[in-house]
Amino acid sequence: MRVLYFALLRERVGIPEETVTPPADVRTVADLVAWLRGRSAQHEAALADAALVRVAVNQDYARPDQAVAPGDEIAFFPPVTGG
Amino acid sequence: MRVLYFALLRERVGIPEETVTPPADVRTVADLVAWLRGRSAQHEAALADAALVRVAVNQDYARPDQAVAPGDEIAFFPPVTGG
Amino acid sequence: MTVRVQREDFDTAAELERLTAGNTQIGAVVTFTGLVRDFADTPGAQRMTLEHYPGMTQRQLEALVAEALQRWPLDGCLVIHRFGELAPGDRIVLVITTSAHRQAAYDASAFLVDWLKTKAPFWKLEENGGERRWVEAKASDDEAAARWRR
Amino acid sequence: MTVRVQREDFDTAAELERLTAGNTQIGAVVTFTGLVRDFADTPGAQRMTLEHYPGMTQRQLEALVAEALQRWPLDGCLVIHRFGELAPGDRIVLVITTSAHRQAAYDASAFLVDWLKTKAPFWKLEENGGERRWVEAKASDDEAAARWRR
Repeated sequence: MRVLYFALLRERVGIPEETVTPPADVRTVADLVAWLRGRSAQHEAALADAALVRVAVNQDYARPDQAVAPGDEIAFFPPVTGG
Repeated sequence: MRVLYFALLRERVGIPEETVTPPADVRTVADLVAWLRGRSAQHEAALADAALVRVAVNQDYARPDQAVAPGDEIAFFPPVTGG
Repeated sequence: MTVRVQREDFDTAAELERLTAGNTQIGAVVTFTGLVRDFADTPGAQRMTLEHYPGMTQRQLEALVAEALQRWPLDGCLVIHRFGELAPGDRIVLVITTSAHRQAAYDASAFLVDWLKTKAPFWKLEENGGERRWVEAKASDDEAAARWRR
Repeated sequence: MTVRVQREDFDTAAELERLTAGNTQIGAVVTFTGLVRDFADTPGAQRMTLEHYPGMTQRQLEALVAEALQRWPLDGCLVIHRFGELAPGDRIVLVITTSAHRQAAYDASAFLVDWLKTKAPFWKLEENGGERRWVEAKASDDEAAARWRR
């Protein structure tokens, strides 16, 4: 599973992306967030405030209950500010 | 008093403009229209249908009860179709 | 804050550049370009002549721009309207509004276009060989303009 | 029906020409140009970097264009969004919509701009010497987008 971080979240985690293999009971976006937050203080700082975290699964916006699978590309980023 | 005609109204009257000196009891736009309609069958054909006639006094839209004076520029034209 | 009524075509890019150069407060630029469509009222017509009332067109368009500037926080506003002979596909009108706020630029632009269609004294004559036809005003244009009344 | 996400500036006049050439059904062309404003969040900042999520920006913008085409009778639709380093006054986004009907062109344009501001994954970083600041999302942008929900 490829995990990407953008903007402020990338800076907080300290890396732009990582490949992770979460345990089998990580089935949803919410499960993955909880599991990633346990990986380091940096991950915790980046992902703790749900209001400031948007999630995309395979480049589409995803809700917490959406399923995640091993081949997925999961991205975490702050609310967008383009345009 | 200078009277201008545009577009279909100009074609119906047959002239683009004329200088007229209506009698003293022609005090408003409505008076002027009534007086002009009596000048010729062409004027009558051009001005008879009020729904198809717009009036401007000195280049501003005018209502029937608006006063007209000797030095004025009065224009008659159909509903506009620019843009 | 410019109004031009002219026979010649206009250069949209040059007008955009002029209206935005050196101003870094502008966040939004809305440009409306009106083109001559195939002539609905006279199918097959190849030529259209736009007659106007010279002094009054300028005056009415300036009044509309003044009202737009009063109603919305605009940094700049330009209206160019052509007259004379035009063919399908030709540019006929250009309205540019600039503002720090995009909704102001959009609303002022739509207001100007809706109102110039019902207030600016222009008349379209479509010609197809011997056939001539004055385009009729559309009730939908009056309705579009009416929504800006207050 | 084009979406481009690019580092380079764009040529508005050339894009307008491309979108309207040879089509005489188009009556209205609405062009939105977004410019970089003076940096409100970091006064005095001279530089801004627009980060993005490459594959997803393209995908999200294409989805928005597809929705606009479904909701309004458009003849053409173009969205160009830049990324990378930008300075105040620089062009950042271009949206062009063309239609036989001006209200469709206006509405589709505003819809696209409102939604791309809340959906397209771009993030603005303002820099002023040593100071760096990620621009915060605005609630007003969410509200602007929400009015198109149905």
